Amino acid sequence: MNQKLVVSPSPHVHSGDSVSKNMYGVIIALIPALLASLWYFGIGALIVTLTAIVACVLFEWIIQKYLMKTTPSISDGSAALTGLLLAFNLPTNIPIGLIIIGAAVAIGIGKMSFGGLGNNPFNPALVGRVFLLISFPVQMTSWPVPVTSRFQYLDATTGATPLSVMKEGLSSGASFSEIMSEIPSYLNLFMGNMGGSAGEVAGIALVLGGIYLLVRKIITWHIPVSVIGSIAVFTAILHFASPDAYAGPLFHILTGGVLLGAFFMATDYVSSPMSKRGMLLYGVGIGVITVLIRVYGSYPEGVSFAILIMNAFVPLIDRYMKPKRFGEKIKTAKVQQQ
Amino acid sequence: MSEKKQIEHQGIVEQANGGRATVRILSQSACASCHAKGVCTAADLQEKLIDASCDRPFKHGDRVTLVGESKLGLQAAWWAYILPLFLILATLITTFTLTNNENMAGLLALGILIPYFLIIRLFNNKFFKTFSFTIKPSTE
Amino acid sequence: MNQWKNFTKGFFKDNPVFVMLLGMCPTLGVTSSAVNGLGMGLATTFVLVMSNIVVALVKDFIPDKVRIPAFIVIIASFVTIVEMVMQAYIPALFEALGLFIPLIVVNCLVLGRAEAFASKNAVGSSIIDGLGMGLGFSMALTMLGAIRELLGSGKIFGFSLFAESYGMLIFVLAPGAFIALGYLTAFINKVRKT
Amino acid sequence: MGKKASTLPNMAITLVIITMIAGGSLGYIYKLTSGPIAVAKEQKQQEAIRLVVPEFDNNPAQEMYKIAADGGDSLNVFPAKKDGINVGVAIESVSHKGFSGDVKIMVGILPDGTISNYAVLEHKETPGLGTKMVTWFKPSDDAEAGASGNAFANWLFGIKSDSGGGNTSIVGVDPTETNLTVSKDGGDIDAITAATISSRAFLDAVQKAWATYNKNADAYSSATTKSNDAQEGGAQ
Amino acid sequence: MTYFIIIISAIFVNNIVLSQFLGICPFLGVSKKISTGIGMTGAVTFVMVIATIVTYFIQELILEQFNITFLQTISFILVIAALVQLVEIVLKKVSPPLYQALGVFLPLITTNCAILGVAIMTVSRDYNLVEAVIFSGASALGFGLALVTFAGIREQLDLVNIPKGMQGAPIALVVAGLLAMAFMGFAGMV
Amino acid sequence: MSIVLITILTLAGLGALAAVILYLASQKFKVFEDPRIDQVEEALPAANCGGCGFPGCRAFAEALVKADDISDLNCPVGGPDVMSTVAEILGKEVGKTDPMVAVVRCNGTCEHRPRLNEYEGATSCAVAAALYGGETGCSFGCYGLGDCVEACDFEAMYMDEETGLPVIIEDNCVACGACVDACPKDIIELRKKGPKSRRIFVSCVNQDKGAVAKKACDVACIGCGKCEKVCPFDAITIENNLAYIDYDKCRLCRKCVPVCPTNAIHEINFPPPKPKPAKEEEPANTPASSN
Amino acid sequence: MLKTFSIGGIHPADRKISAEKSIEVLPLPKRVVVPVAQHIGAPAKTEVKKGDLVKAGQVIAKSGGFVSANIHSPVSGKVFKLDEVVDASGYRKPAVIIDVEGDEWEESIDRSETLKTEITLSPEEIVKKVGEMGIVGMGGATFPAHVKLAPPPGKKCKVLIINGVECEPFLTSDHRVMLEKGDELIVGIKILMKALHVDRAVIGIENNKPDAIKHLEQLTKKEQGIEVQPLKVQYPQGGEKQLIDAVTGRQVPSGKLPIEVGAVVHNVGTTLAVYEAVQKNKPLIERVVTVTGPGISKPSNFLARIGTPVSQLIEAAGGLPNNTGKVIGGGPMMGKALASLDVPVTKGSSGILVFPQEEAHRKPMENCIRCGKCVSVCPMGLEPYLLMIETEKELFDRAEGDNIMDCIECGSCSFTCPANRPLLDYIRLGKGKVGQIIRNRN
Ligand SMILES: Cc1cc2nc3c(=O)[nH]c(=O)nc-3n(C[C@H](O)[C@H](O)[C@H](O)COP(=O)(O)O)c2cc1C
Ligand SMILES: Cc1cc2nc3c(=O)[nH]c(=O)nc-3n(C[C@H](O)[C@H](O)[C@H](O)COP(=O)(O)O)c2cc1C
Ligand SMILES: Cc1cc2nc3c(=O)[nH]c(=O)nc-3n(C[C@H](O)[C@H](O)[C@H](O)COP(=O)(O)O)c2cc1C
Ligand SMILES: Cc1cc2nc3c(=O)[nH]c(=O)nc-3n(C[C@H](O)[C@H](O)[C@H](O)CO)c2cc1C
Ligand code: SF4
Ligand code: SF4
Ligand code: SF4
Ligand code: SF4
Ligand code: FES
Repeated sequence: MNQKLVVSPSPHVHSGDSVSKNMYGVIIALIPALLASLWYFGIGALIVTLTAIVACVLFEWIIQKYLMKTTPSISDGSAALTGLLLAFNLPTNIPIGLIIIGAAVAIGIGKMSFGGLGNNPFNPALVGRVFLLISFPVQMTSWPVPVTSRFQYLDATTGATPLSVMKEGLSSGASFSEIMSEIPSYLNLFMGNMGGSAGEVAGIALVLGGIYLLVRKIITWHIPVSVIGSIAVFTAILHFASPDAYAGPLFHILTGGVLLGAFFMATDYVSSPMSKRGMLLYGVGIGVITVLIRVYGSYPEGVSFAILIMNAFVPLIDRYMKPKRFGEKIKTAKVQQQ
Repeated sequence: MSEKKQIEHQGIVEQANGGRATVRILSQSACASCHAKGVCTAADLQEKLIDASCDRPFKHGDRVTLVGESKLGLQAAWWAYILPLFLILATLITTFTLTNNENMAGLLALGILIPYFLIIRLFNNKFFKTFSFTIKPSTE
Repeated sequence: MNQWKNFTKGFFKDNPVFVMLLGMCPTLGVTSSAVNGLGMGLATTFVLVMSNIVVALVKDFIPDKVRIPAFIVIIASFVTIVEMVMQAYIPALFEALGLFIPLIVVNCLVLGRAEAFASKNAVGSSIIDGLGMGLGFSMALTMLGAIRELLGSGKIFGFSLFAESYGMLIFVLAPGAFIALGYLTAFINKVRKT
Repeated sequence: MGKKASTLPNMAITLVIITMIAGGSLGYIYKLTSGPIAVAKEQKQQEAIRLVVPEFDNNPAQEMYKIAADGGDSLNVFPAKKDGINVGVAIESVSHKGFSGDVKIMVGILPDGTISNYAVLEHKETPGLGTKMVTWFKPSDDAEAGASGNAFANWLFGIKSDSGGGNTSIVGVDPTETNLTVSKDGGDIDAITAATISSRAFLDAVQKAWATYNKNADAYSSATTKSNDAQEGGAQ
Repeated sequence: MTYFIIIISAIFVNNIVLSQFLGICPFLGVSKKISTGIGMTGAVTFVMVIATIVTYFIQELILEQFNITFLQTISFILVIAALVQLVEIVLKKVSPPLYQALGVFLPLITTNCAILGVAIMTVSRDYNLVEAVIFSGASALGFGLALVTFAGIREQLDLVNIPKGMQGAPIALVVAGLLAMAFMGFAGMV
Repeated sequence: MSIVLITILTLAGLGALAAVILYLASQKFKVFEDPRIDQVEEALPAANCGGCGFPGCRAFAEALVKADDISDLNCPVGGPDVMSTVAEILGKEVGKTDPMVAVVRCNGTCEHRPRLNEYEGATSCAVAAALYGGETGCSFGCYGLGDCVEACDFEAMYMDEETGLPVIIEDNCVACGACVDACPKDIIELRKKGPKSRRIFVSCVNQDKGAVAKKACDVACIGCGKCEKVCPFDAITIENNLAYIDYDKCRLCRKCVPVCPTNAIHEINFPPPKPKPAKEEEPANTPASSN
Repeated sequence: MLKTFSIGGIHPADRKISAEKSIEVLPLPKRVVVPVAQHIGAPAKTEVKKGDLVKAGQVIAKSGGFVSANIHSPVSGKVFKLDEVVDASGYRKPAVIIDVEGDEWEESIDRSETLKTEITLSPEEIVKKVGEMGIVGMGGATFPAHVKLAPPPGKKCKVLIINGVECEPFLTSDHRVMLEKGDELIVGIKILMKALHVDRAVIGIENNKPDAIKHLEQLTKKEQGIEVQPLKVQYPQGGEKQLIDAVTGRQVPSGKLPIEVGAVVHNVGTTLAVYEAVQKNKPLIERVVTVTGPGISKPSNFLARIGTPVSQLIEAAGGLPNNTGKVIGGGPMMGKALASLDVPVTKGSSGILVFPQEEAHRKPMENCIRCGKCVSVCPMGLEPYLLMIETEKELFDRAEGDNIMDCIECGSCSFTCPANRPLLDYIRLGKGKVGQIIRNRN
């Protein structure tokens, strides 16, 4: 033997899982949605996605290297993922300057101010997105029409998203079924043939990606199911109570950012609860707040806000929704007996 | 919840006999954690005398730590603030809807506190048992 | 005490906003523009100096236990005076500052200086203390106002530096106030340490 | 000088004295400022009136009268006259449909029924969005004069320098010909970008003023005819 | 229904801390522990409601009667300062055990800024008494909501390593900003 | 009635009411605080390090004001200067406390103490100590993982990359004792700073028998007792095969230094050794040179 | 569906490369080093002095209390010296060093291979015997076995569980014992049942040892009250509380002993030792040790005397490979890395594992990304990420509130963590500190 023995505490083996495997796993899962986005929005989607990824990675590198003076860890893929998800939450005709601002906010304010990966209480991509939404409402709410403007970027023809059509329509007194005749069919909605942010439109691609994440055990079912389930239940109640005044559950699930949010953004490890019970509560919270904002608020879409709001409650959830301890079952049974 | 969190508060023994001691504490103010409190102590710092039970002899001037179960704090807040708050709201709203007279409603709403606190007073002994503290020497 | 030091401590060493985090409500609430910040700062400075003077003058006549209510009355009087005067002569600013003018009363900075400084010192140094602290407060509010105005609407003191439509609206709104103050505090603390 | 002991009478006396002095001086200063405050308030109104109607030489505030509008509000109407001739009215109108609170405006209506100008008196709309109403509905040359910016920046941030363009002005518009609702609702006026709600509220207030005034125009014109025949034709 | 709107508005949409900027000092200062935050909310609500009732009558029965509304600031603050003390005295007289327990667990109630602000707001909004009380109660709950979530986040941040320059006030303010930003999602929901 | 009069009456009424309530309050709640606490706190260094044994500077200030006798209270950070200022404010006597400083009592550098295995657990001495005796044959010595450096709030310590041992920057060390508490091996000790910062101590804590110790580390104290014998002031005791120099008794004569066969006794801030170091000290005026 | 425990759990690759190797008797070493503290509880008190002649099986150190165990000489020979010797922990502990001379055993010991099925001793005598013979838990905890055979008054044992799980990767000693010593095992179980006054015993075996399951099922077919329970493969099924949960569906409450739910767990090795002690009078002086690892040329299961140096076992298994990086006493999940190969085999050594350099190193740790994987694998339902931080930040009262003391140190959390965080390292430290605080409080 020519080397010294290594001594370390147990365990001496490791699963081989790593942070970057998880991050790249999510990126892979997002590829179908990216392809769909390229199909529908063409060059705009390409420009927005690339700019966002490059800007996020670059900001992370600069901040780590020059402000925090640590060794940059951009290769873990989390910054690229944040960039990708930021891009997916932007309209594809958004000017580059705003993307860069959004990336700076996402990484600089949303992530690095807290010390980087793992420390941020709020979802960085959503911090960037909502910051832009509030700051530049005009640019953030003009959506390119899918397919027609594949070869246009800033000058793409714009249209409304189904959600804003619905909101405008309902508030001007039209009924749900009347409005439904103006927007694409459910099948089209599921395939992604509608106005919206780069990555949120193609439901089918997002579901595929979500299944991939579930199969690879990168995420568990708790958050997506509780988000989508609570939206479905809540809107179903509203819809069946007053079918004309409220859109139905399928409409709500297939439009806007619900699928993207439920599978890819609410599940962000860092800003979601740790215990399974907590995840369920968190998901229900997101679902309920999303519907409240969509139905009663002034924004037509509420997933981003709902996730950010629930992010704020995650520490409380973690504090009061501990995982089920071993032996708890028996203990409570005992107490009841006495 | 399996958490049995204790809350601790620094204090100084005022007087002690046998199993009980009176401890003088400096109640923190809203700004207690603020390092500028030296500037704005204004009305914010108060001394309070707390009775506590102790298992060791302490003498005047000992630095001790008061220990109590932290859920008692919320219980105390419930009796002292939250329950009377509901009473006020209930009285206010019922009298107002009944009489439609603001002055009357307001007066009654504030007035309801008097019987409430008189009743609370009757429970003092019980409360003394619930809200008890123990003390231990401050860790050096 | 060295009067110069006494005067300047409010600007940097003990800046009420960045270092002591006092009077955060007006700091955040009125700084959507530099002018508002400056106006609020000066109004506060006025109250601070005047109440410091009066407190220093009457401190010996006031029994200890009514010190605080007496101070409150004194301060509140000056606040009311400021309120009325502004309403009469600069109504636009008065409206912009809104609720926060009466809230000068509860600004810990004012009561704090009265209690901690003026009630222990002579009139002269109390004035200097009040002036220093007040101007430090004004400086902080103006800086924050300028930053928010610039980022939010491309102007500083109303002069356009770039088109308003480039502004990031969020800085005019509540979240921007917190965020801008957060980073400004971090920056000032860093500068202060070096 | 030693401090006073904290006895009850001592304390009460001190406090009472202090409050009395405070009260006295405040009352005094109130007396001093109440005049200027009233003047300042009046001036604001005067200025608004001056802005929205053509030059006049009477005191509209003195001749102000109220008329009831739909929805329980009563609007203040300030007739403006030059040489005794009716040159228009300024109407203080309000809408409750604002994004966050009421929108209060002053609208000037010319004797021929067209809108001469407006001023926003009070509103709680979001700065940067709803606040644009202050200039948005005026002819574009006095709106956003400062909006320049170079082409690159415009490209980078996606700002089309078309603000104030389109059909946004209500000045000089005759509401009988132009539908004063936002284009989204089928009207003729383009809403402030991203602030449709504020735009609706604003136009609601304008319309309310105009409609209320018009409804009462008969009463009004008959009231004024007596003193002023010459203008009658124009005010119908 | 108007009551409901007042409540939703005061808690979520126009949250007293996150969008009205009142009571920021205790928000930044007391928000280090969740349980304290919860207790504090109860105390603040109680005091705020009582203060609102009392100042409401002062405004209605004295200031407006005599046309001396310019004394609003000074009379309100005197009354509020006295009231906060009065609550303590009463509690101490009436129930020493409760008083002691609160002394150990809760910081004193010194959200004068928010109390005064709410009192003035109820006046300027022309609320009637019930509306005023509901508004002040809801405002205090909004304060509590912000305080407790914020305390939760800060407790979590205590466990991670925040970059040196951002530690303390800066990061607290940034969190507050992001919280305010998230709460803007409720905009228009009244 | 004139406005002024109404104003006066209203305010006087409210004032009187408030006065009564606040009077009652002050009756109930005693004085607020001794103003001297503020003064004392101002005088303290505001490091809030806990070195005084109190939760923070303010708590210490309270204790100082309340204690009748402050001679056994000490702020290690501020040192005697601060304490005398405080005493001045309070009109009390300060205890005579010599300034202290932390010293590292392990000299097992990589060169002297061969590594036998390679540790790869969490970078924490406490974790390593819970696991085993360390990378070398000496199970008493420094792990070199820097818990002490981590604990120091005053940037008074760093790990020397070359030796693998922590080094104390004397000028920064305020003797708060944080590092002493942090070290799981009790290697760091607070010792009197000594005149001109000179001090002598045994830089080893190995309690193994001489041969074992020597095998594990060239410079270990082997408990041979030579220093004990040579010390004219009985300052050295040997217990568990380890010599210890009592700093209260040691008069810095340096007789023990050369007799140590393993050079385990360290002298700090003395002028460079003369060729015959066993000779009597001459009063050294040269400025202290750091080790 | 196969039974298993209900919370958490992981699936490390099981790599049981020595499973097919039958137990070989290891040649006697030249010198043995017998530490006097080989068990949980008070160390034993040395009874011999330098130069004494001892026989195999002779008591050389007497139990130091109720929770303690006798130490017997594993060999015959001369006491070379009593000294402090570096043990697996790297610290010096007192030990008896014996130079081996011949192989002479105490006369009372029955060394024959014959199976002795008839149990003559009364329950009390069994407990006493087990104590005298120095039997300790051989599943790893080395808890004196007689203590577990004497349930505290008022507690009734309802089921005896025999731990044949061997969930640790690589290790095969229990597997071999079950295959080769099945008959003895059954008698041992009956002895334990008698001592505990229970009429039901369950042997829990993971499904990756079908031969052992089949063999024991065969043997227990005719036995009253003894059954074999195949279990789904999942680490840490061998943990006492997990095994009880898996077998009976009952969970031992936090801070309580298994007897709370009426169960007593013994390892198969322990059971065999009990058989030998009770029926053959043989103290615990030798045990089965697996020597294995990716680079070991001859992975084996040896029957080795206590005190044999580890280096000799490795020699016997083909020697230390050239690129050895780490040598572990025990399994890869819970075993201890050895700082030197001079340490002796003790009563608790179930295996020696040799890892090449490639597998010996940990990856650098990163920030916790709050992925929650550690939480979901923890078999005790704890939050390892939080416990680690609380320990790091010295928030011990919070750690206590978060049940840090429940951690069974299974290492599932560290194994899983994608950020390579040394969770268990810190949790262990925290447990130590919290334990100390609790002791001080009481
Ligand atoms: C914080 C915030 C403030 C807003 N302020 C206003 C406003 O003052 N006026 C307005 O009309 N819309 C405002 N909005 C936007 C509306 O909620 C709504 O999105 C918009 O009126 C509809 O969009 P559109 O005008 O592009 O059709 C605001 C939104 C938010 C989130
Ligand atoms: C302090 C202590 C006391 C114990 N007391 C008893 C006991 O009285 N009865 C018993 O059956 N087991 C007792 N045990 C044994 C434990 O239940 C358990 O079997 C032992 O710790 C080994 O389990 P493990 O290998 O799963 O860690 C005790 C253990 C400890 C640590
Ligand atoms: C995580 C963990 C894994 C364990 N795995 C096993 C195992 O695979 N086989 C075993 O016999 N004991 C295992 N044990 C030890 C048992 O908990 C328990 O101590 C033993 O079964 C009791 O029997 P004994 O006292 O006879 O050793 C494990 C303990 C822990 C904490
Ligand atoms: C399942 C999963 C979902 C993620 N979702 C997001 C996300 O929505 N937004 C984001 O900025 N980063 C996301 N990340 C990346 C990473 O967690 C994020 O950059 C951290 O929040 C930064 O600390 C995700 C990572 C994973 C594994
Ligand atoms: S070296 Fe040790 S004693 Fe000195 S300041 Fe640092 S931690 Fe305190
Ligand atoms: S002196 Fe102690 S704490 Fe410091 S590195 Fe060495 S072993 Fe660790
Ligand atoms: S080592 Fe402890 S904390 Fe980690 S998984 Fe196992 S029981 Fe849970
Ligand atoms: S497994 Fe690791 S990264 Fe994931 S939560 Fe646990 S400690 Fe954090
Ligand atoms: S709480 Fe509003 S200024 Fe301090």
